[in-house]
This record gives sequence, structure tokens and C-alpha cells, in this order.
Amino acid sequence: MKDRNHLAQVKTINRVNIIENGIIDIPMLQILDENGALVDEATIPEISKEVALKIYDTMEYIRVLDDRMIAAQRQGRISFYLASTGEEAAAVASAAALGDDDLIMSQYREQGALAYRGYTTDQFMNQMFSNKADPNKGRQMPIHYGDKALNFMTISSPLGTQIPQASGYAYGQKMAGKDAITICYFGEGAASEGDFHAGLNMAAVLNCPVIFFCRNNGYAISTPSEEQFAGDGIASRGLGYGVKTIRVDGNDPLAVYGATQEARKIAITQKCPVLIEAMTYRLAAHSTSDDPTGYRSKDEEDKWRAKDPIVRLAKWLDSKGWFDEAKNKQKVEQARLDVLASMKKCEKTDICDVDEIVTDVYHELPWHLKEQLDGLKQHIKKYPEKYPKTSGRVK
Amino acid sequence: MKDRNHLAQVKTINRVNIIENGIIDIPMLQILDENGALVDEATIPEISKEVALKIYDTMEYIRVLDDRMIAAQRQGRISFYLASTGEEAAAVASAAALGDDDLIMSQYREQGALAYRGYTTDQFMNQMFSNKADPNKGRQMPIHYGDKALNFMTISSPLGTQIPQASGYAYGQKMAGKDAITICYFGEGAASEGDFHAGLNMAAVLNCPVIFFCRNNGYAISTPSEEQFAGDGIASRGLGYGVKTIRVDGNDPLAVYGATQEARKIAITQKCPVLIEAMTYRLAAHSTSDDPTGYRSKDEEDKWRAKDPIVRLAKWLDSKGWFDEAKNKQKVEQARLDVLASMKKCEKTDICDVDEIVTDVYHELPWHLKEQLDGLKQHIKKYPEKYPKTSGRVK
Amino acid sequence: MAKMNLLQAINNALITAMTENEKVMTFGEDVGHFGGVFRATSHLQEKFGKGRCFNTPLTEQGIIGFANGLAAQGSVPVAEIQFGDYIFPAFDQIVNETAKWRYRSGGQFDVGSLTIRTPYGGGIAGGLYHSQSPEAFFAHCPGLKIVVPRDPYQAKGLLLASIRDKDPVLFMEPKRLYRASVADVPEEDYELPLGKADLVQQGSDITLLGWGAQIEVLQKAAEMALNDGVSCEIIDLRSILPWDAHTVAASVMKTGRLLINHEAPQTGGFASEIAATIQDKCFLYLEAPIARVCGLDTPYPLAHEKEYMPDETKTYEAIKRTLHY
Amino acid sequence: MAKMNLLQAINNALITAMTENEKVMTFGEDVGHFGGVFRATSHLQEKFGKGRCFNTPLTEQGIIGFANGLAAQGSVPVAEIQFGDYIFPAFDQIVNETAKWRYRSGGQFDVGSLTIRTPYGGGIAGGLYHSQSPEAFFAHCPGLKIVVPRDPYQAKGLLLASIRDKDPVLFMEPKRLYRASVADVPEEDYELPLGKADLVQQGSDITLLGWGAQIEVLQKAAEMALNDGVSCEIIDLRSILPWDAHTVAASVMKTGRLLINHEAPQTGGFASEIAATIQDKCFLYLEAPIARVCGLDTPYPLAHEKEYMPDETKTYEAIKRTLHY
Ligand SMILES: Cc1ncc(C[n+]2csc(CCOP(=O)(O)OP(=O)(O)O)c2C)c(N)n1
Ligand SMILES: Cc1ncc(C[n+]2csc(CCOP(=O)(O)OP(=O)(O)O)c2C)c(N)n1
Ligand SMILES: [Mg+2]
Ligand SMILES: [Mg+2]
Repeated sequence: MKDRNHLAQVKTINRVNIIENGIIDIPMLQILDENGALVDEATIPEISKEVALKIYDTMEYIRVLDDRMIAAQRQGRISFYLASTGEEAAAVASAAALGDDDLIMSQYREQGALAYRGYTTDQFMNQMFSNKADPNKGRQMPIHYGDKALNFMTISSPLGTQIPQASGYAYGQKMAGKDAITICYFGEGAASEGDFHAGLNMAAVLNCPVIFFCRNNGYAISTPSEEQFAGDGIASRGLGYGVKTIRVDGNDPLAVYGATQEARKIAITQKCPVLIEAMTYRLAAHSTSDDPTGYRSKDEEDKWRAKDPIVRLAKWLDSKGWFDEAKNKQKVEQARLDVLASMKKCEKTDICDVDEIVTDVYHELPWHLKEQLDGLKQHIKKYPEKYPKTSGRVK
Repeated sequence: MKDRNHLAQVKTINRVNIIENGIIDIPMLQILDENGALVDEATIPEISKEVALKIYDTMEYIRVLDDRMIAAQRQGRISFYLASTGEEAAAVASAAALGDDDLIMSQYREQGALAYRGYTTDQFMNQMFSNKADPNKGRQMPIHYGDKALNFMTISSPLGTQIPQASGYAYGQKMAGKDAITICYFGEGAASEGDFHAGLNMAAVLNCPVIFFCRNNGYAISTPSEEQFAGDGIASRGLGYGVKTIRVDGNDPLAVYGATQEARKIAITQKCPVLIEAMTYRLAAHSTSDDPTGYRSKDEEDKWRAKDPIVRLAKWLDSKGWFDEAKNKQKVEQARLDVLASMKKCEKTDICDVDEIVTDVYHELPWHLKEQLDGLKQHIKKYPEKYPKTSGRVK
Repeated sequence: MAKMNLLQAINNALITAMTENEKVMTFGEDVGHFGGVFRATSHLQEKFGKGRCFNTPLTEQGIIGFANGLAAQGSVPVAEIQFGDYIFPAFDQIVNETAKWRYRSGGQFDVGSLTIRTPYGGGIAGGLYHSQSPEAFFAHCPGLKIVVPRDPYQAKGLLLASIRDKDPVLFMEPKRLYRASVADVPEEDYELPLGKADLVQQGSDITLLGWGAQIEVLQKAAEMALNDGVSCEIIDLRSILPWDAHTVAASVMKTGRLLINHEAPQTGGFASEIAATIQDKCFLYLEAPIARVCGLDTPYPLAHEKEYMPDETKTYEAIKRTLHY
Repeated sequence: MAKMNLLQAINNALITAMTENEKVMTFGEDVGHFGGVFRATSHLQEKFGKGRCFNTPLTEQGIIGFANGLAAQGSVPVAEIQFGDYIFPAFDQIVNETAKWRYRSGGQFDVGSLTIRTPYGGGIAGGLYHSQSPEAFFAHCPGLKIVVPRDPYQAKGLLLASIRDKDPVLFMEPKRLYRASVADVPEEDYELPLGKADLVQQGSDITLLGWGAQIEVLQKAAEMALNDGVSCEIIDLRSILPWDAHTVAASVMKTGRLLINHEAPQTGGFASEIAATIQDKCFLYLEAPIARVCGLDTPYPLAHEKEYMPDETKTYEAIKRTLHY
């Protein structure tokens, strides 16, 4: 039992001195400028051609997927979609800096991370069409992906809940002696939830190897970030928790990659959390249920369109001689065709048998759910036309 | 609709630069040193002799009250008590800097603020004996004071809940054009709750005239502050929210008074929140249910006993020629007698009639509570000996 | 009279309340300039200023904590929780604070002016987290009132009464009805009583009890039953807490049978309280067990939404079972 | 066999579980070095190290959020919430996350290894915030299991079963029994079944049903009734969710009468679910309405605690009313 003196390291002062926000002024890491040129004297992170191209291709793929799915929603083929247009670099380039064993906990706008891990077009489609090939068994709304094999935790809608969960997951990885960390994505809006506070503070105190990755994209649905917080973004909060913090240009794939690489190194070697705030912009509507013209101008969007991370990376790749324009065009076109073909196939796949309505509530089916299922099946047999998606398969 | 660019004011940097806790180093305001002498070049806050003496007397009174009530609990006369020994200055000197119309929301260890406002010994006793003279009608455990006339919100046990409430209360004061603010007390432990995060962030964004007053007394029950947070105390968090922040020596009554005075001025004129972190130490056990020898040393306590705020203020008062040793001794003795006399009287006062068991759940008694009360009264009449405290008065 | 859908009726009630009393303020996520994700607060910021209709940061516990303080101060907050599914971070503020504020202070302080509005319920392809009906979680909490309207007319009258009521009210809006249909709604100010059930349809053979969007389901089932010559009495409970057991009991004493329908899972749903109370009050009148037609005891599924819902055919079958017990 | 009070039995179960499986970790406010405010985790940090038994910051939502993640990772967290009254900040993490984790992921991921321990209940002069019995708030949430032991022997066996069960369990400890008495508890490892009620006493005239500390109350009331020649069957439900309706129904079919007792407020308490289910399953067997003897529908008071509690005389009177219906 050591003696404590929680004043020991505190300096004193003898006149009232209000500390204001101004003393924090967290700079933003940028490696590629808005034209895709290297910023003077920038240190380029260690990145192979292969990884750089994979980042690029994944961003292009996601752009295509997002566009197609928004169109599909307009046609009434899926009920809901949520695009990451303009902010692909944040998810894709950060995921590229991870190890395969690192767990990803995402908010919902990180389809890029999932695609980078190898989620296939069919997998995306099965989830979005809630069919029986969806590993979630069609139980959640479109975009709530999850894949055990890819170490990608199934997404859950309540915002911020994954933040303390990520701390706990990372603590478990550490205790199990795993050479792996957890990365936890969330928006600047979700960072207002009490769970954010709990998650960061616990990770700092309990030394959890976790990267908190905040996409500060300027909006939470219609709420602009200045109505979300009054401080210096989310990064300034990290310091209050004693969490090492990096702010990064979220539309700069190299900066995101480098920052995440470094953060991962710190998390795994020092067994501690790192907070990354990626400054970006949600060019897309919040979701297909949203229309941003009600709360922002086209001008504002255009300013950000000019910071497109895909264009930026293309220019840099080109400057390295790694970019093949024609081949890229062809890849994009192929992606478009693949998405359409997959959509056609997966939208026709049946939903799960009705029996799945009661499984996975508990590890084993308890008596009352057995009774409820039996009752339901008898009822469906009586009114097959009322339940056309399952009645044909009820025995 | 103005165009937004949430990057506009952000500096960029071109190499990964981890911002660590170290960049924040919030000094602590001290005016009286541990011997009660003025710190060199300290600016003494504007304080009248009358206020200085009232702060002093209130601290002495609370020391007596705390001692007596701990003894009363040991004798089995009350069920529970919670002392503020050693940290009286934080509550008393801050309350002294407020206006009468300012609302106080307290955690539970701020009996000093309440006494400063004029709560009488009988009022303390009525609450602690849960008798019918307690304005809370004996419904809450001892120390859960509340007094509408004194603008002191009734204390509630769940920690941290009062923090966003204080923001809302202050917002209402502002909207009603009141020349008043809200002060919200809480411990460094309670500052880990999600409600802390919500309350400070909302106050900053919604410009609420509220003082958040954190007593960082080193412990939350047995949990030392280094297992509570890893950052630079609670003050460093204020900056993350864009909340003006002051750290103060909580055992220095003049510093607490001056800081609160200044914070109130800012809150009321600039319509914004201010965070004060008072560095102090819980010399008492957490409560009468606690025994601190299990988690800290006598040595550690002794170090802090030397920083006693009462002794410090006495020395300063003496240096000003404002201190009358003999009169003080007499006052303290009188307080002791008053407490004992009041205790004797109030412990004999009846508890409320049983009818009060169902009032104040709703504004009017609904049918089901009427039925429940009727049933209960009939039952009590059948078994009067089982309910001796109310049966005599059931009709 | 004007034609309004349920959302417009809500919006109209808010305008009425805010016009009449300047202490009324409305806030929540996206509630300000944008008017809320469902647009229930459309144009309120324009009309009443940013001080009285505003966005909050994204924190439900903060919204209700803030609203509690505001109500204690004497203002009249109408706080919006964007979806009923997201009310749980505020559970502590509601159950430990809102509900107990007056009691714990002996009536010195209260937050009776608080109203919490939230959309609830399924049938909109919302899956686990945009479909829940959480009323029963709050119905076990003395100190709260819980109110659910079934149509635009009820919505305006009940919301105005809730805002002005001296107790905190959780006002739950059946979101699948938001734009489902329009009805005649008086443009002037009016209130409908809290704590009183509403007799929707008289009948003699069985009492069908529900609230919110499920009233429609009961009506459809009653029509099916009518073809068999069964006469159903339909009651809209309207207030879940405190609830109008007397009206229900009187009806059951007449019909001898009771069926309760709600969307929330059956176990621990509010139908259980109603059944427990009515079997006690009407023991000698009941000719069959009280039937519950509810959501399954599972999270709310997406692909199997139709199968999950306590719809009219399930209700109709339960009516028959009860009649032929 | 050793003599243990209920707290010691809990502590012993934790030692047993942590010894047997190194993935078991226990944490919460003051749980580490200090051993918890009730000392249920005494000496665990000494025995198993700070990595496996530790203090957390003061945040219930954080504790359960953290525990959820830890469970999903494959560890076996036993999280303590210091008082049942303070579990509500974690309501969202429990109801929206813990309970739905497996379902929403189609069984890919789960937090089945999680156990949440919390002391609950009144009778200790705790007033509003140290006396609540929140089981019914969770009983409406599919995906959770809820377990309540009535004595030291039950406590150890049920806690070990809960920790090892493949579903998340809310384990509620009747704190007024913590040190009330000692009993024989096997020192070796054993489990008692979840989801199974326990027949405490056979009888023929009426079934008395309860759980936790109220079993004693039922026993006392049964003794009073016995003096009148009334034979009471006593059942300890033990698991609130999923609950053993079959055992209860079988008993009621035999006795023809049912009384349920719990400390929580009556409206929406778990007795309502039991009554609703049993009136359905046993309609033709019931000779009197199912009786509920519960807490009043008020916050938990301090000075009037005795008056508030569903004690043995209230229970005895209700037995008589039921018998003479
Ligand atoms: C607890 C909770 N409250 C509210 C919502 C509704 N909601 C969904 S997304 C969203 C905005 C989130 O903004 P942000 O975190 O910044 O992420 P972004 O959409 O910008 O990627 C809101 C309010 C929710 N899903 N969960
Ligand atoms: C929500 C909640 N969780 C837990 C508790 C139990 N509890 C009461 S006091 C306390 C410690 C508080 O410490 P701190 O905030 O530092 O205040 P201090 O006692 O040091 O004045 C705890 C854990 C509570 N009252 N409320
Ligand atoms: Mg955002
Ligand atoms: Mg403390």
C-alpha cells in the first residue's frame, strides 16, 4: 500500500487563471495535399505498392457499391442504405494498417474496412437482402454486417455502445496474450454518448490495446459538429483521459494509413489505447432516408468534393508510376457489373425458414419459445397467403 | 445557412506526432499556503471580514456536526452518516461566493454549502431522523438534504445524475432571464459516469450558466483516483469540452472563494459553463459503513491532516486581526451543545403518518394508490404491534 | 377542423402549446432547424426561435438529464428521443430521477412539467433497433405516466394534456401511423383525459384491449369475428400508467372475456399486468382465460417481421379460441 | 461442508470458478483490493492477481459495456454492479446489447459467458436507492437469464451454474440475507440448475410462490396459516427468466390456489407475468383469483419501510382471503 499524494506533481499558481480551450491546438497530420502531391518534408509511411493499390481499389469498389445500392434503394429493391462517399479513405486506409487478427468494431459507415478485409459482393448483398445466406439470418436492417471469419463484429444500431465494448475486447486480447488489438470506429456524433466517456476512460485506466478511430465528418444526420461539441473536436478529449492522440486528415489515405500504423504499434507494444480523429466530410446523405439539402448548401459539398480521397491517391500512385488508368477503368466497370449481377442473384434468395425466428435468443431453445414457434407454425399453415415468404416451407 | 468548414482553423503537420497527456499541465490556484500564510504575490480575492468569518464559522460548525453524527451513528441513533472532514473549505467557501438565488445541486458531501446558506441544526436533525418535520417526509436516507427555500435541490443517491440536470436548470434560468446560475458539486469518482460527459458537453454547446464544481478528494470509496482516471485530473477534461476551467487548492478557503467568485462572474456574464476542480482529500471514512484502514495508510492521512483548511483560515484571520480565539472556542462548544440538544429533540419526533407513503408519487393520488393505502391501513389496524411507528395514528 | 396525419397533429399540438406558454421548449437530436428525422418539430425553430426549439448533442441520457433539470427549474420541456429503441441510455434518468423526484423531496421539487416524446413500434422494416415497443419497461415505474395515441385526433388532444399535466409523461407515438392516413383534427386547443381508456366499439361477446397502432389490428380482427356472428367490444387503453382498470373491468364483467394485444414481447409485457389485475377483479365473470396476443419473446426480427407481429389473423384465431374455450 | 453465510458462499463460488477457469475475471466498483463494499470479492485480487480481479472507474454503463466486449472476446466476465439500484445506467448495454448480441449476429458472436452480479432488495433501511428489486425491468427482455438465490447453498450452486451457462445471466443477490445466517455449503464444486423452480415445502391448499429473501416471509406466513389448519405449498422460483411455469402450473393444479409475493412494486412486477400465465394454464383449476402480495406502487420509502414491505402478516392475510374467496 503506497502513500498517495495526488497533488505531488501539480504546479501551483497564485492568481485566478482561467484555462481556456485555446491552449489546446491539435494539429492534423497530412501527407498528401488536396491535389495528391506530397506535402513538403512529409514522411511517407512505410507502404508497399501492393497495399497502396489495394487501398485504392477498395475505395473505388466502395464508391461503386455505394452508388449502386443507393440506386437500388430508390428502385425499392432494398429498404435502406448508408453510403460512405467522400470518406472512404478513413475506413479503408486504417483497416489496411491492421493485422488480420485485430478485431474491427464498426459504427456503420465503415463498409470500406470490411471490403478491405475481403468481404465479397455476394456477402454484402446477402446481408442487404436479409436472405438466408446472410450470416445474421436476415435479422437486422441493411448495412448491419458482421463476419466472424474476418474478425468483424456484427454492427449494432445503438450509437456508441461499441466503444466500451472495444475496451473490454482489447483487455481480453491482452489477457489472453494475443498479438492483436481492437479497432473501434465511431462518428463525432456518437462521441457525445456517455458510452464514449466510459470506454475511453476505462481503456486508459485498464491499459487496453485499442484504437479509437473517430470519423469526424462534420455531421450527425442534420446536426453540424458545432452543435455537437464546443471544444477542439474529439482529439482534445483524448488528452483529458490521458489517451495518446493523433489527429489526421481523413481524406488523405497515406496520412490515415501512417497514423493507424503508428497507433497500432503503440497499442500493441505499450498495451494502451490510442485515439485517432480523422477529419473528413460526409459527402453522402446521412442515409437513404435523409435529404441533406434541408441543412447544408451545395457549395459546401462542392468544397469537399474537391478533397476526394480517391482522386488524391490516384495522383500519388500515378506519380509513383503505380497507376494504370485503363486498367482501373476496367476494374471499376467490372465492379459495377459484379454488383448488379450479385444483386440480381441475391435478391431472389429465400429468407430463412420461420424456425429461425426463435433461435439464437438463447443458446438452447427454452420451453416458451418452443411453444411460441409451434403456435406460430400452426397459424402460418392456416393462413399461408398471409406469410408468403415462409409458409411454403412450414411443415 | 452558413457554409461550414470544420477544418478551417486546424493547423496541419506532416509527420505522425502523438499528442500525449504531458502537453496539458494545469496549475492549481493557491492563495494561502499550508501554514495559512499568503503565497508570495498572491492576489487576495475581494472578501469582507463578515464573509471570511462566516466561512470560518461554518467550517467549524460542520466539523462539529460531522463528529457528533459519526458518534451518533456508532451509538445506533442514526443509520448512516457521511462526513466532509478535511474538505470543508471546498463546499463552504464556494457556496460563500454564490448569490442566494443560485441553485445548488450537490452530491452528498456538501453539507457545508447547505449550512452556509442557513440550514439549521434542527433541519439537519429532522432529515437525519427521517421524522415528519423533514421536508422530504422521511423518505430518504440520512444526509439526503433538500430545501426549496434555500434553493438547495434535494440530494439523490445515483451518482452523476445531477450533472446534466444542472445544465438544464441553468439553461432554464437563462431563458427566464434570471440573474442567477446553478452550481453542481460532484466527486472525481462521479466524474467517470456517462452523465458527466453529457452534462459538460451540453452545457458548453448550449451555453448554460453553470459552475461544475468537482471535489477531487483522491478516493471514491476505496478506489484511489489513479484507478479512476489516467489523465491530468478532471480539469484536463474541461478543455476537451471547450469549457473554461480552473484548478484550485480545495483546502485553501481563499483560493476556493476567489475561483468561485470569478467562475460565477464568467458564467453569468458570458452565459457559459465553468469547471472548477478543487484538489482536496477525504480525511473521513467514505461513510459510516466504510473503514479506510483497508485501503490507505495512517501516514497518508496525516500528511493531509496537516493541510487542514480550518487551521489555515484561522491563521489568516488571525493575521488580519479578525480572529478571536476565546470567542471561537465558545462558539464551537455551543455548536456541540446545540447539536446534542437538537438531536435529543428531533430523534423523538414521530415519523409521518402512513398516508404519506403514497403521496407525491403523482401530483394527485391515483385510484390504485388509494386502494393500496386503504388496504394497508386496514392491515395496520389488524396488526398494530407490527407497525408501531404509525399504527397509533391510523384511523 | 383540418385534415392532418398523425405527425401533423403532433406538430400542431406543439405549436399550440408553445404559442400558449412561452415556457414550453422542445429539443432533441435533429429537432431544431431540421425539424426532427420524422419532421414532428418542423418549423418550430423558425416560429419560436433557437432558444426554445433546438438540437442537442447525441446523448439520450444527457437529453433527459437536461430536461429533468429544466423541468425542476419551472420550464416545460418536451424532449424528443429519436426512436423508442434509443431511450434506454436515458433509463436511469427516467426511472431513478424523473419518476422519483417529487417523492424523494417530499413534494418540495418536481419535474411534473416534463414530457418525453418518442416514436415506437414495428411494421416499418426496422429490425431490432427501429421497431421496439418499450412501454412495459416503464410501466413498472411508479411516478411516470405513459400515454399512447391511436390516431391524429387522439394524438393532438393527448399530447396537449400530457404537456400540461403536472406529472412527467412518456408520450409514445406509433410511428407506422405517422403518415398512414389523415383525419379531421380541430385546429383549436383541446385536451383528452389522461388515465382514461376509450371505448372504440361496443360489443357483447368479448373485450379486445390494445393501444396505439394495434387498435387497427383489433378492428380488423373484430370485423372478421363479426362474420362469425361474434360481437367484440374494443377498448383503447390510451394511458398505460396509471391505467384505467375500472373501464376494462366493467367491460369484462359485461362480455365475460378479454383479449389483450400488444406488439412488445409477451413475457413481462403490459398485457401481463392487465391480465393479473382483471383475473382478480373479474374472477367470477370470466368464461375463459384472458388471452394475450403479443410479440414473440425474441428481439424484433427483420426478415420475419410479418411472422413476428400480433396481426389480425392471430388475433382473430385467439378470439375464436377464447369463445370456444 | 463448511458453514458459510450468503456472502461467503458467493465468494467461495467465485474462487471455485476462477480456480477452475483462468478466463474468469471479476471486476466492478471497489471490487479489487478492497473486495467490494459488501466484501463478496474479498481476497480475489490477492489470489488471482490484479489482471483478473480489479476496480473499474465509477461507470455502470462502462462496466457492462466493457464486460460485453470481454465476453464477446471469449473471456468469462463476472461484473459487479454495486447496488441493484445503480444498474439502470447500464440498462442500454444490457437490454440492447447483452440480450440481443447472439440474435442479431445470427449466432456468429455472443456474450453468453457474461454474468452480472448485483445485490438487490429492501429491509436494510436503505430508502429509495439502496432497496430496489429491479428484476421485472429485465424480465421483459428476451435473451437474458435472471437468477435469484434464497440461501448460501443455493447461492453457490446457482452462481457457479450462471458463470458457466452459455447465456448471459443477471444474478441478483438478496442483500439483507448476506450476513443473516450461516448454513452448510459444500466446499467442492457443484451446480444447481437454471430455469428450474425449487419445491421448498409441500402442501395441498394453496401454492405460495416467491424468490430470494421473500422465501423466508412465505415460510413464516405458511406457519401462521398452518395454525389455522391451512397447508401451504412453497415454491422458490429461483430463475425469473426463463421461468419454470410447468412446476408452478403443476402445483396450482394440485392446490387450486396461488399467491405470489415480491418486494418490487406490484404494477408490472414479475408476479403479473406469473398470474397472467397461470390463469391461462390453470383456468379450470383455480378456486380463487391469483393473489399478489407485493411492494406498493411507490418509490421505496425509508421511514415507512416496514409498512411498505410485503411481509408475513400481509401474506398470511392474503392466504386467508384466497382460501375464503
Ligand atoms: C443511441 C442512438 N441514438 C440515436 C440514433 C439515431 N442515429 C443514427 S445515426 C445518427 C447520427 C450519427 O452521427 P455520427 O456519429 O457523426 O456518424 P455519421 O453518421 O456522421 O457517420 C443518429 C442520431 C442511434 N442509432 N442510436
Ligand atoms: C450510479 C451510482 N453508482 C454507485 C454508487 C455507490 N457509491 C456511492 S458514493 C461512491 C463513491 C463516490 O466517489 P466520489 O464521486 O469521488 O465522491 P466522494 O465520496 O469522494 O466525495 C459510490 C461508488 C452510487 N451512489 N451511484
Ligand atoms: Mg458524423
Ligand atoms: Mg472522491
